[in-house]
Amino acid sequence: MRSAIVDHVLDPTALLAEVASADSGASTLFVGTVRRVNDGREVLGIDYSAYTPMAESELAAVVAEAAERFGTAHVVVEHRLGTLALGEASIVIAVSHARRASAMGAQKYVIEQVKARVPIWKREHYADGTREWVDPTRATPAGTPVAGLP
Amino acid sequence: MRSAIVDHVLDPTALLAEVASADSGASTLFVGTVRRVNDGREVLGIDYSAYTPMAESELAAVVAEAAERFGTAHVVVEHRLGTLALGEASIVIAVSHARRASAMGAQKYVIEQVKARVPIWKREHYADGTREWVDPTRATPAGTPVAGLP
Amino acid sequence: MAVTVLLFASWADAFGPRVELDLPAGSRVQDVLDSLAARAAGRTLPAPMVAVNQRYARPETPVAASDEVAIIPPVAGG
Amino acid sequence: MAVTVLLFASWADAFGPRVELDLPAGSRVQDVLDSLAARAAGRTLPAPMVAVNQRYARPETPVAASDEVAIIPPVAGG
Repeated sequence: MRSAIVDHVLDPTALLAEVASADSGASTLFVGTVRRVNDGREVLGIDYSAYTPMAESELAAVVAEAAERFGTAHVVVEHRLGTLALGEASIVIAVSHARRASAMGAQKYVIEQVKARVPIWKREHYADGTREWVDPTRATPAGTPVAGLP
Repeated sequence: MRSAIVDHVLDPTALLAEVASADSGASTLFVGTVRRVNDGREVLGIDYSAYTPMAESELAAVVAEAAERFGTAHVVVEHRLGTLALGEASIVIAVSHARRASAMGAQKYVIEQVKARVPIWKREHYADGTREWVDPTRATPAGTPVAGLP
Repeated sequence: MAVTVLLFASWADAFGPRVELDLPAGSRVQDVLDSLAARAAGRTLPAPMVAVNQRYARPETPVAASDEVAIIPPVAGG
Repeated sequence: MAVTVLLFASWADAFGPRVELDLPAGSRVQDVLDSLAARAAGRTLPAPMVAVNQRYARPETPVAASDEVAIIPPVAGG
């Protein structure tokens, strides 16, 4: 297993090859990409930033947990930082396992945990020229802050 | 969306590129491969065969259902026939969707339906020199036929 | 009537890839299976599905001489 | 004691990437948050988590001068 926070273009094919094994019957790849529309606003690109040393240790912990829970050492994740254009990949998760259900389960575990706890942030650039930090905990439309300081 | 039954080596990277879209936030790839051990027996390779015209129409139906149920046109599947060596890919499923849960759901739907109803068969070649048709409906160990003619 | 039946996998090993059955007019899918069972001579084969014209059919589905009937043993794709 | 606090995303926009707080000995994570709130001057910012030495901490976790304390606004990786 392996995880990394990187600042270069991700290579899904290389990660898929990295988890390949003759003992695996299923390999899965998850690629998160910058999409054109979020919350109804047109997105031009995203800046990803991180609390890098903690992001690295949390991501490594997530991968180790997935490997333990689903019973495979073949789990590799890379998350990219920096400014990404439309369609570019921010995260690639590759898993292989003897059984497909476990490969898919490990993949889902990794992406859900990354989104819940790895300290990475994204600031979207909108077509109207504004930029905004994405807050997944905010249910209201973007641009309407609702949570005050504690 | 697209599906095909083919007799050449599959190219997961090409299928991943085929579903890429700036409107998708998540792309998933599922690759089924020949694994070394099945039911405790050492496998050297697998022959895949099909009732080809019906396999093509069932596979197309599965893809159309996944596209409809999960709301994305970006679903591509290829299944390979012929003799495959250890580690070679028998099926590749690529999906992209605005939302990751739907991409993963469509992927799971396709593989489960393929395994349930697309008329493709596999005969495993074992290290002991025997060959046997795989029967997923048989709960008992390989080599012990239990179902008689109707 | 003569009905052509396509067979696959273990069923093709047992009967060949193609069998001509002579069935009474008005026969159904179950009659196709019964006719093959009569030829099985003690062999054990996994219970199949049957497709008529490349669609899964039920035991009561009628079969005509012009139909493409296929014996589908348990599938194992993916 | 002087405690160095790292900030990120919207909190870094508001306070800068690094703030030195002067806190009484025996302070806890909640005291760090209260101290920052006192400086916020009416700004609205999303409620954060806090990490101490790169691990998520609770409001009652003690903070020492040598600790690396970080304000973690809602994460949005993936």
